[in-house]
This record gives sequence, structure tokens and C-alpha cells, in this order.
Amino acid sequence: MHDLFAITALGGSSPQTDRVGNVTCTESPGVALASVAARSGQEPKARTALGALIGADAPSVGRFAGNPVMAFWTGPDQWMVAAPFDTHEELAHLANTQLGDTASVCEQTDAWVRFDLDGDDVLAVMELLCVLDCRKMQAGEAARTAIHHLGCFVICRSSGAFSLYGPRSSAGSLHHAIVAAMKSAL
Amino acid sequence: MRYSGFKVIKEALTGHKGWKPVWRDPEPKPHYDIVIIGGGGHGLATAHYLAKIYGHRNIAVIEKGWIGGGNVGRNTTIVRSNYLLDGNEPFYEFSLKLWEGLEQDVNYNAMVSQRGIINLIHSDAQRDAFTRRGNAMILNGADAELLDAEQVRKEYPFLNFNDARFPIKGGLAQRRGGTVRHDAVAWGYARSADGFGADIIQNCEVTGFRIEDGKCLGVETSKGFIGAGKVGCAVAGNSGRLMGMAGMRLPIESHVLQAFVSEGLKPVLPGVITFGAGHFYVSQSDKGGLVFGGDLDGYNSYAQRGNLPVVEDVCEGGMALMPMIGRARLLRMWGGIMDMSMDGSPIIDRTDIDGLYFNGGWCYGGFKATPASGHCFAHLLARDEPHPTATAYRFDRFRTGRMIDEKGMGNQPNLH
Amino acid sequence: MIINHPLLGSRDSSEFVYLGDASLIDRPDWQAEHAAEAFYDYAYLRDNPAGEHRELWFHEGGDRSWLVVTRNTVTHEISKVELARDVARAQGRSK
Amino acid sequence: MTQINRLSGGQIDRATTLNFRFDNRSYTAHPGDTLASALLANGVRLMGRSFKYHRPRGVLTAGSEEPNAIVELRTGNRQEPNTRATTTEMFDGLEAHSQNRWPSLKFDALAINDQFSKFLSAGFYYKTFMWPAAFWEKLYEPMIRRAAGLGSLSMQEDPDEYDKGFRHCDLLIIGAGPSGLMAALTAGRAGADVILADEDFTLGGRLNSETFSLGDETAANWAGQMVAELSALPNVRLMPRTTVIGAFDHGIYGAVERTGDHLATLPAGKPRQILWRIYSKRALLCAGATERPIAFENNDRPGVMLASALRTYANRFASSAAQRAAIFTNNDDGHRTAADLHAKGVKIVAVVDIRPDAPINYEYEVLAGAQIVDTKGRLGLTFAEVKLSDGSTRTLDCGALGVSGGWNPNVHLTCHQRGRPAWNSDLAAFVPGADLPPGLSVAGAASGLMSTHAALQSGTEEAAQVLELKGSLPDLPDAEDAPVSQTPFWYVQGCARAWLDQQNDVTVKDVKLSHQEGFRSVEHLKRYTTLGMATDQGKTSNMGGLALMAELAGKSIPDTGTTIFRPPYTPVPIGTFAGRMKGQAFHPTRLTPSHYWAKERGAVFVEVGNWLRAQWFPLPGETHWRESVDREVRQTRASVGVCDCTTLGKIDVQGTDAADFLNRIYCNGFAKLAVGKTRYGLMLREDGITMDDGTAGRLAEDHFVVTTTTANAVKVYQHMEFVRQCLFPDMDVQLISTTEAWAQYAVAGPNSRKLLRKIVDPEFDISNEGFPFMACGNITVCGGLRARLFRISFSGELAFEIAVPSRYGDALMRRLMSEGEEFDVVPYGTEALGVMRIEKGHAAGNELNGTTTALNLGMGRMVSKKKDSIGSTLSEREGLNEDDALKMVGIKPVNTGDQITAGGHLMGASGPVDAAHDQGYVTSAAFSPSLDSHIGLGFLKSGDTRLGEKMRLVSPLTDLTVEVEIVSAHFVDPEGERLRA
Repeated sequence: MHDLFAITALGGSSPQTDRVGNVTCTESPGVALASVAARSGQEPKARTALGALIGADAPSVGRFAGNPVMAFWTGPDQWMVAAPFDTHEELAHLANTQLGDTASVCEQTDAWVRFDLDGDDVLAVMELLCVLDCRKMQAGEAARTAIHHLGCFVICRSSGAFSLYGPRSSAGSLHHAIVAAMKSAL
Repeated sequence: MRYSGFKVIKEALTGHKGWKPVWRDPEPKPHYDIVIIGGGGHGLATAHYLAKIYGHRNIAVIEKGWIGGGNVGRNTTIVRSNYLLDGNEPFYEFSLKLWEGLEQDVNYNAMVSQRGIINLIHSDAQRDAFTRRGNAMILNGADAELLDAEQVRKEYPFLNFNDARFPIKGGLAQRRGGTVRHDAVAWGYARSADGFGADIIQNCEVTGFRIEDGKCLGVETSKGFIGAGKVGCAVAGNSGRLMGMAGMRLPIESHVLQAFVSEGLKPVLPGVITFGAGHFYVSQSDKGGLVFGGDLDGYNSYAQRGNLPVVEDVCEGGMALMPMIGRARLLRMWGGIMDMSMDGSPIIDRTDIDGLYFNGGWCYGGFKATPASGHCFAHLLARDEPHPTATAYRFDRFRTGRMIDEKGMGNQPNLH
Repeated sequence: MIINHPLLGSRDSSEFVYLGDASLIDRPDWQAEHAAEAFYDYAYLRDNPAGEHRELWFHEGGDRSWLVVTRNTVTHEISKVELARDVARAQGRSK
Repeated sequence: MTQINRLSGGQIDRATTLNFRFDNRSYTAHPGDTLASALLANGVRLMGRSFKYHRPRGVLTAGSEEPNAIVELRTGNRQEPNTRATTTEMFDGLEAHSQNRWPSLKFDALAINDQFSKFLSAGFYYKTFMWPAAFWEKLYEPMIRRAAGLGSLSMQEDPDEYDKGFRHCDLLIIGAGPSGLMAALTAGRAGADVILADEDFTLGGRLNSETFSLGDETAANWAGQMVAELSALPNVRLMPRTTVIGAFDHGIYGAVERTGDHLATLPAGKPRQILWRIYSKRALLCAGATERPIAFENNDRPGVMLASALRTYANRFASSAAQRAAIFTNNDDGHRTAADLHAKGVKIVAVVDIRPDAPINYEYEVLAGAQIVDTKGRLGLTFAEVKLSDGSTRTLDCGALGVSGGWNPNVHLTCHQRGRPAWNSDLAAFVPGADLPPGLSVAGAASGLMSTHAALQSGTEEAAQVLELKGSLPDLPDAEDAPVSQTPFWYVQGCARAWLDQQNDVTVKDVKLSHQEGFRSVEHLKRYTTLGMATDQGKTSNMGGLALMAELAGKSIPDTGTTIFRPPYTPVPIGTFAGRMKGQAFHPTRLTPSHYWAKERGAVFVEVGNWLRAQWFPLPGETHWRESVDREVRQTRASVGVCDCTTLGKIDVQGTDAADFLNRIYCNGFAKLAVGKTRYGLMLREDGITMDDGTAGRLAEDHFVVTTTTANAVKVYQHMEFVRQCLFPDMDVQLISTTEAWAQYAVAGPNSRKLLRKIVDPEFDISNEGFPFMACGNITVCGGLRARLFRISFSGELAFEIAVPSRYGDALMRRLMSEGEEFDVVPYGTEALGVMRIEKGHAAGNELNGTTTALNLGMGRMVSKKKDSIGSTLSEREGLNEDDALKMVGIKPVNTGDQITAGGHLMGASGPVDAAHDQGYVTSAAFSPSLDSHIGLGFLKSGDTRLGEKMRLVSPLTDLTVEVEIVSAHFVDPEGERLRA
């Protein structure tokens, strides 16, 4: 086991939590990520193999599925696979093994920072952050959009619960935008 | 009629009865030596110089709407000659010199105001690039001055020196740059050309060219056929549309550029300021409005209007640069059609069709070029050879690989 | 503007990056007889129509698809949106 | 001061008294007041000065169309110029000042302009100030600039926050008057997702200003009940204080919500305003109509107002401009004002109606067939002179004069996409034309339906139609349904100084002069006279000017046309459009994985695009950045240095066609690159100019990692996706950016291998034989952490780049530092990085400036002619391959100690110094500690054949001329022995 200590995207040794009104924003470093892109001509096989990996049908456009290993759709025949970091730090390796030559797999764990937004009034915060019609988003939907000039994935876990994946190097800027929106809206 | 302070006083005392129309409103003649399509700044300037410098009298400017209704009437009024490349700098410096004598040349006060322009520097690489440019300007006989951050702060203390995301590290100033009252440029040239006998024909739309055996004989218009020894096209954003009638495809795309003006304010900005780390430039008009703009919307458009993302982008730049304008109100936004060329530089050239000449591809730099563009186009039309300051503005430069690409963006017009 | 993405539905144009005329798909054959002239035409000359225009947009802030959008340059009305990859294949482009 | 002109009733809360100040005098008001209504109630009619003649100005309207009553609101860094008193909601402690006057509002020195008005005719400045030429800029223009402008900015940073947001709806209803409320009710009850926005702080529109009934309720009460019902519907969102400012493409509307302007102070974290982008499937414009004035001699005095505004002030705000009022009208609506004022106890001196058949009234005098021909009163109206139907004149003693010239539908938003309004001759007004923005419909007075009943009905019907509702619609209350027909009457004959545009001082005679001089197109009229260019954009003035021009030109009004309606509907603070993107939040900040560590080390940071990178790491005692940088370079070249190079773009390229793909992307060959090897690649644009450079490492047969320069990472990725999807759609290749996933550090210097040996797990051979120059591979470090190792060198030294998952980057950097102590390891920043790459002659951003070719860079032979790659064909054009083409060279001063300036130009050793003799330029320069000399890189015509030549480096901009020698660009270790060691 290696002996290098990890820091969170916000630079702390433990994740940061902010609360305004009834909405909480939690930095969530405990997720491993890997991208999966089907090889040309292998798309059906890749979908099947991905389904096996996440224990559900490979998600269609704009959806996510699976637990504890889940995947969300990111593009035509492309997905992001996510799983708990503690148990799946080598997720890319696992995915690569399972998908074989049906897909190209690339580790993405530390390309992203994840913030979980929870609370009754979360929609009031989301409408200050992104152009998606979050009021209409249902549990199981995933979309990519821009938040304060940053390309982000927005995952709707349930009607009052969203996860935002943003570029890790800009975690501080994204966090600042989220908290400012919380203070403004709540 | 000569304009002067004396004349204004005399007219005031006699009830302003003596003022005549600034230009006549003639019907087209059947034939002219030279017909210029486009009653904008460039077309009207071409007529003025054709008459005044090259002695042509039997000429006409035809305009589909009202003169000065295109980009000369909707730009941000900045004049400067701070260019880098050999193909450009002598031309724009020639233009700036013509601006300096414009009022006396046309006897019309277009309010040429050499209040100075500064391009701000935010990184070492930018300073290197501006140094090269400033040197090129001086080597071409223009003026340039490199300022450090402290000098910029002294002149523009209200810029963001506190918590700027991209701190100001200096600036390249051109003191002779400035602004000109844009509408008055069109009117002044129109009045002068008209005075020499040129016909300015408004509400006359070109519907086609009459081309026989590879020679252009004149133009079909909404007021009938008008014959011409030579036809010069100076229609900016409509270049593609017009030259398409002659069967030509151009190295040009038409894009929308938005511009903005605030409510009138007491003077706050001494000169023209260009942000180097965002899409924003600004000056203050003599009436007090902050006149500002930024980047193209980015998509091909003939709509003369844009959309919110760019409005926001420009205002973000403004607030990042000078957060004191936060409470000034944006009064009006509008758009113009920019004839964006493939290397960001213009074309003043003959076409493959005998007797048909082209002036366009000005991108969003057409206003400052107005006098030199008119002068050089007049030269080309009169002498059939390019003016010495405009020899590089040829169609064939793209075929031969001699692009004049100030920004180094290549063949993608919306990046220039 | 709103671009009706063939997979994702209505998306704000600010998520996209614009390139230009969709004729940029028609890259000439480098070994053709007049390749130099063909590339000059391809890279530099444009129809630049006032009206319907087929053009390339990249969904940078979305699924990273290149799209061919048919849009009127006078009214900005969008009449058709296709995946550029499908268009390219339909035009015979392959490897 | 007491509220001497406060009337009874109204929608103000008398239980609460608010204090406010205007021009340093204290007054009182009540919640529900605007600044204008409160000033009127306090007997203040004079509120401003006009733009050109500095004429006294009072309030003209009761809404956002106000041209006259504009003030500087608030103080200090919140001072807000040109604020309409008519829409400024009263709060306790409000402070406002009049503007454009000196020394005071009552005694304004520049009012002298009014005496010289005949010399200051429209456009006079175009005809004079030309002699002597130098005087324009020295004397005339500064004078004009000082006099121009209205309010002033504080010159201080705006302290308030602004937000932006996004809302979606099925139906956006713009305006909450009778038609908007009914539309919202209809759509809301049907379950549609509705947004109802109105610029006012009280919804209801004109209903709040009227005394008539809707059903059994007063108009205002009915509106209140509707608002209550709508508030209870979960699918209806009410947005008061929200102006829809523009109709943009595809159903997107801009709207500005004033969330904080009615508060004395903003709560922490709350925005002053929010810019909403509203994405509507359909929209319904219910913006009502604006009353228009009639022009007559001296019609601009404080106290002369629109009749409907007088009525609004009386009914809604319980205030009046004076106790004695007259009305001047050409229509029945003016009489309604008279009746309402009369009922409130205001003395109606007379109703002057131009129509011979004006309705008769027994409570006050109606002068039928009469016209107002002049007014008196220096700072406010005292008398109005009437010309009676028999030709005699009479003087009316009044402090208020309500003027009604009919109503103009508020068509603005219908024209925001270049549509033109249509002329309706019954109304003598423009109504929405046929070419509306797609998805927009119009109801109520905005569509030309002027009666209350018609407004209610059209609101319901339009909502039902756009939503395709079937079944029963809400019942309409009984409401007035008076037929409206307007006989146009624009100005009183024989007047000269009759104001059309009251703010910009454009009078009837100015329009006549404009016509006389040939400025007859409406656009010329506007630009020549400035008609309609003031802060109100001519909402009350354009129509009059246009009608006059039509008459002068002998054309109809519709043939004369209108100027173009442009967003925003009312002016919007620039700060609102910027939102949070200012200061440090202007752009996102990207931090490198070693950022926190570098900060602890006291690094100086520099912005590189959105990245913050360590520029150098000063040590105690170092007083100049050069000391730090020189040390970092020396120590790296002597032993080992570490630099965070995470910012370089990294693109993961996989697929069975990955190698072929790279062969197309790069001008040099990649097909034969062995697994476990890295190669330098040069990427061209299709036009043959260099786009970017970097390396590609082959991790497996079907797997590469491509690096790009920091600046071009995004552009290169887009380009690669374009090539993949649009040009070669059947290639089996997949791309994804991994820039952020890996913390990547350059470890450079003769001891770099020794240092890495302590980090890299022992099973991996990193010896020169086991891991030679340009090798790459997956490894593990520190006991099993997955990592990547590349043996590449930017510095010219023996060097590696090592990458670990970003979260471990901080720890890896600390480990490298601690393990490197024995080698005297040094962290180095971007400056030292730059110095070393210049010493080595590597091109970077300054050389890859978008105009340079492979040939210019000395890499012309890399462009393979044996394969198709992007840019290869056009790179062969003659102009890019001339005999004397620029070539990259090194530049050294002849006299040691002389400085090389980047941006300097290269001239021959003798001869003239000018553009004609320019032979090249310096792109990059640095002090080289290795050579103990300044050095530079640059481009020189035929440079490769001129090594050893002496030239002059000139930089007139920085007043510098240096004798230089042209040398090879590879200053350090030209043979490349070190990096292969």
C-alpha cells in the first residue's frame, strides 16, 4: 500500500460542508470515476458489458443507472462510471477488465470534484447556477451543462438532491459560485 | 455653401432660413463613369476622393436604404492605427493621417477627437507581443507608447487595481488614436461628394449586375438599369450577398457584432480603453454615453441583432475591468453585419470581371479605415492599380499563402 | 438561441462552440489532381448566404458532439439539427 | 415640510411614515409612494434640468417612460445616476439629488444656453468649431464634454452583488394589467407552467390607477384578488419588480428583477438585481399602452404632465402636482382624468378639448374647440394660455396641466427581432405588426384593444389560444368598454419652441430644420436632432416627431416609418448583466495539484489563462525576482529541479485507429511509434500554419496520451473531435481529456534519475538502458500508487515527467522535496521553465503565434509528404515557402551585459531603421544564468543561413538599440547529450 496522503479538491484533508437555510452543499471526494467509450462497431457489446458492470441496463441518453457501481450517459456511446472510492479506487482497471476491447476506458477519478446539494429549496439554488430546467429533472437524469463558465455534470439523485461534477482544478471557483447562490437564494 | 461659425450665427439671426439640404436627392442618370454601390462610410469616402483627388465628376453612389445606415452609423466610433503587420500598418496610419485633416478636407465637423487609446497588458507574453507591435507602429511612422502599470494607474485610476482576476501590468498607448462622430463622417463625405457633382441616390437597391463577355456594364437596380464604366462595391456585411449576384464566392463570412451605449453621464473616461484579458472596450461619447463593445456573437448572421450571452460577456469584461460602471445603465444594444475575412484583413482589389471592383472584408475594423479605404479604392478605380499603402489587400493572397493575419487565428473568421 | 440537439433536445447555444460552414466536412482528397486549388477553395471560399445556412456547432458544454445545424442567417430560425458524424458518413466520409 | 399636495385615499400606507431627502432637504412619505409621488405630495414640482438648454424639468409621467424626473439616487459608492423618480419605490432614508445643474437646481448657470437657443439649433456643431483646427480638441470639445452628460458616477467600485438565473415556462406573460392577469388566470387554472412578470412593485397595471369597477369591485381591489388567487397556484410564478427587457432568439427573454432596490440596505449575500434568462415555449405581451403628449409652446414646464399620470398620482398615490389643474386633450380619456381629480378635491380650472364636440360637464368648465398655446412659470407652471374656439385667448391659473394626445400601444418587444409595427388609423397609432418574434402573441392595450373589457377578454382568449386550451374559460367581470377612436393631434399650429423630446430638448423647429436640410429619413432625423436618443428612448416623443416629419414630407406616417426598437425596454445597470463574474470571480481559477504546497513555500503566482502557476519560489534574502529565477535554473542544471506541469493539456486517445488518427492530426509520422515510446509532434491548422505542439506517448498498441500546450488544450481537443467526427467518422478512435486527472511534475537535472529512483517502486527499471530518452510507461510509486512516467525534457537536461492521480499530487510534491534534500532539489516556476526552454531553443507560445509555419520554426522537413495530414497541402503554398522566409534563430548581445528585448525588431548592422528595412523580430528573451548573458529567440529572414551575422536589435518603443549576433537557437547542449544521459 502506498503512503501518499490525499487532499480533497478544495485542498483540505477532509471534505467541506456548507449549509444555508435548508440546503447543504457537501464536497464528496469519495467517488472513483472512469470514462467508457464504445469502440466502433462494438457498441452493443460495450453496452452489455457495461450493464454487467453496473448491474443494470446501460443508461440511455441523459440517464444514469446502477448501484453501487453506477454509470451516467455522457455522449453517444459514452458513459462515466462511478463507484465508491474506498472500495473501487482502481475502478478504471476494473472497467477495463470487464469491458475488454469493446470499449476504451480512461481513469477520470481526479479529473472531477463532486458537490452534493441537498435540501427542500435546492431548486432555488439550481436556477441561479445553470440553464437546465432542474424543476423538470427527475431522479435518474444526468446532463452536462455550464455553471459559471465551467463544464459540469448535473445528476438528479432525487427531486431535492443534485450532484454536481465540475473540473477539479476549478473546485474553489465552483464552490464559491454554489455557496454564493445559496446565500442569494435562501 | 460653406459651413463656419460665422454662417451659423448669421443663420441663427435670420431664422435658419438659408440652410440647404446637405446633399441633393437626384434621380439616377442612365450612365456614369463610375458607380459605387454602398452609401456607407467607405462608399461615400470613395466618391469624395474620386472627385477631389482624381477629378471624377460623373459618378454616383447608390444606396439601398438611407446613407450612413450600415456600419458607419452603428459602430463604436474608434479610430487608431495600432497594427502590427507590414500589410496593415502603413494603410491604417495613412487613414489616421486623413482623419486628422478630415474636417478641413470636407468642411464638416465630424468631431475627430484624438483623446488617445490604450490596449491594456495583463501578462508578459502580451507585453512582448505589444512591444513588437508598438515598434512596428513607430517604424512605420505612427506613434506608440509603452506604459507600465503605475503609468496606467495614474491615467486611469478607476480601473480595477484591487482584486483583478487578471491584473493590469501595463498598456500600449496610441495618443493620436481616439474617436470620431460616426454619422457625421457619412454626412460630411456625402456633402462634399455631392458638392463636386456626385449623385447620391438613396432607396436604390441593386438587384443584379449586367455582365457581358466578362465585362461589367452596369447595375440593375430598383430604379432601373444604371450603366457604368466601372462599378465599385463597398457594401461591408452584404458583400457576400452582392458579389453572389456576380457569381463570386468570397473569402468572407458575415457575422453579427453587437455594440452598446449607456445613459448619458458626466465625463468619466478620458480616452479609449481596451481590456486585454476579456472582451471589452469602451470610450465615452461627447454626449456622455459610454460606448462599448466586445466580441462577435460568433455565428454567421445578417440579422443586425445579437443575443444575451454576448451582452453578458461584454458587461462581465466591463465590470472586471472597471467596477465603477456597475450602476451606469445600459441604454441600448444593437448589431451590425461584419464582413469577416479569412485572415482578419480587408480586400481592395479588382475582380476577375472586367470593370468590377471590390472593397470589403473589413471585419470589425472598417470605421477607422474609412478615409484610407475611400482614398485607396478611389485610387484603384481611377488608376487601375492599387494605392501604395494597400498593395497587400489582394484576393489572391489566400491562394498564394500571403495572409495578413494580425491575430494569428487562421481561416476561421469568427476568431479574428 | 436554442439548438434542438438530436439526442438531448433543446439546449442553450451558449453550451456550444461555433465553427462555420458545414462544407468544412467536405475536405478534399490530398492526392487529387488539383488538390492545392481544391484545398484553397475548401479552406477559404464561402457561400455566406443570407438565408438558410448549414453550419457546424460543437457541444463543448454538453455531449461533445459536432452538429450540423441548418439555420437561417436572417431570422436565426433553426430548421434542422443533425449529428455531424451522421452527415459525414452520409456524404461518404469514412476513414 | 408637510405633504401639502397629499390627497385622500390611494394605495399608500398612511400608518407608516418614511423620511427621505431630496437635494439635502428632508421630506416625508408613505410606503407605496414613489419618489416622484412623494415629491409631488410635498409640493415639489421641479426635479431636474434638461440636457441641452438646462430648462427646468418636473415629472411628465408616472412610469418607466419618464424623460424628465431623473435624479441621482443614493450616495457614496451606491450613487446611481439618471434614476427615474417615477419608478423609484420609496424607502425610509432614501436620499436623492437632482443632476445636470450647477450650482443648484433652482439657479443653474447653464440655463444661459436657453437664451442662446437659436444659435444651438439641431446639428449646429457639425457646421462650426472647425477653425482653427487645433481648437476643436483643446477648447471646443472639452467645453462640450463638460456640459454634456446627465448624472454622474461615483467613480468608486459598485459594492453591490448581482445575480443571474434561468427560468423555464410554458407561458411567459409580460405585464400584469387586466389582460396579463386574465391571461395568467386562464393559463394557471389550466395547469400551465406560467411566469407573470411586471415592472411595477404592485401588480395590476392601469387598474391601480383607475376608479372604475370590475364587476362589484373597484379596479384595484379586483387586481388584488386576482393576484391572491394566482399566488395560490403552484404552477404560476409571479415576478413583480421585473422588467422583461428584450425578446431574444427562440423564445428566450431577458428579464431584470429588482430584488433590492426598494430596500435601504441589502441583507448580506443578497443581490441588488437578478438578470433572468426566461426560456418560454410561448410568450404573451400584455404591456399596455403609453399616453402621448401634444406639443405646444413651452409645454415643458414642471407641472405639465400626461393626463393619465395626473390621474395615477391622484388615484393610486394620493398626490397631485398642484391644487389647481387644467386638462388639455384631444380625446375622452382626458375627461376621465378631470373627473377623477375633481372627485379628489383638486380644482379643475378647465378642460381644454380641441374637439368642437367635446363632452359637456356641469361640475367644471369644458372649453370645446380650444387649444393651449403657451404657458408661464419660471420653475413651474403658473398659467396656461388658451386660444378659444372663437379665436380669443384666455389665461388659466393652474399649477398642473394634464395633456392627453391619445395612447400608443407598447409594441417594443414585438419589434426586438427587427419586425416593424403596423399603422392602425382608428387609433392613429402603431400596433404590433405581422412579423412578431416567433412564439410571441399580444393582448390588451399593447395590441391596440384599449377598453378594459377588451383587455380582459383578449388576455383570456390569447392565453387559451396559444396553449390550445379547450373547454370553458374563466368568466370575465363586467368592465368599461368604451369605444376608442383617436383623431390624431400632434402639435399646436404656429408654435416653434414646442418640445417633442423633453430630455434632449428637441423641439418642433428642430424637426423642421432637419427636414429642410435633407435629414428626412426617420433614422437621419433621430441622429441629426437626437430625437428619441435620451434615457427614455423616445417613449413619449418619437411618435410626435415622426408625425411632424411625415407632415413636412407630405407622406403618411406609416410610409415615413419608425426607428428601430432595441433592447433593453428600460435601461439596465451594467452590473446586472455581469452578475457575479467580476473581481476574482470574473473567470474561474484553476489551481494546480501542488498549489497549496507552493503557497506554503511562498511562491509568487502568475495567471496563465485561467490557471494560477508558481512563477518562482523566492527564498529569504532574495530581493529581486531574477535572483530566485537564476538560482532555480542553476540548481536544476547542476543537480535537480521540480516543476508542476499539470497545466499542459493531456488528451487520452484510444482505439484501433488511434495511431492512424494521430498520423492525420500531426504533420509528422506516428504510425510507427513503438509502444512505450514518446514522440514530439507538430500539429498544423488546415491552412498550414502551426497550431500547437506537444508529445504523444504510446502506452499500448491502441492507446496514446497526447500533450498540448497549456494555452491550446481546449482548442486542440475541439479540433481533434472535429477531425474524428466530421472528417474521419469511421475511424475507431475515442478521445477524452485527462488534464485534471493527473498531477504531472517535471523532474529535471543530472540528479533527476537518482531522485526518482527513491520514489519509483523498485520493480521498475528507470536506468538509461531500461528507460531511455523518450520512453514512457505505467509504473507505481511510493509503494504501489499507480503513476505514469515519461522521459521527456523541455529544459534540455536529463529529465522525466511523472504523473499521479491529482489528489496525491500535493503529497508527491512534498515527497520529492524531502527525498530530494540530499540532492539539493529545487522547485522551479514558470520563469525558470521559460529561461531553460529559451536556452534550449524550444519554441513555445511566443513562437507558436498563429502565423508561423513548420518551416519558420526550423522544422520544415517534419511535414511528411508521404501521408495526408491536416494542413500539409496548404503548407506548400508559395507565400509560405519563400526563399527568404523567416527562420527561428538565437540572438545574443555582442557586448555582454546588453539586454535583449522581446518585441524588438532586427535591422541590418548599418543602414536605415524603418519598416522597409525590417528583417525580423525577437519573440522571447531572458537572462541566461547558464551563459551569463541575455539571450533571445526570434525570427529572421533566411535566418538559418545567417548565423554569426551582426545585426541591430531596435526597440524604439523602449528606446533601445543593441548590437546583436545571430546564433543557433540551441544555446545549451546543442548536441543533446545531457537529455540522453
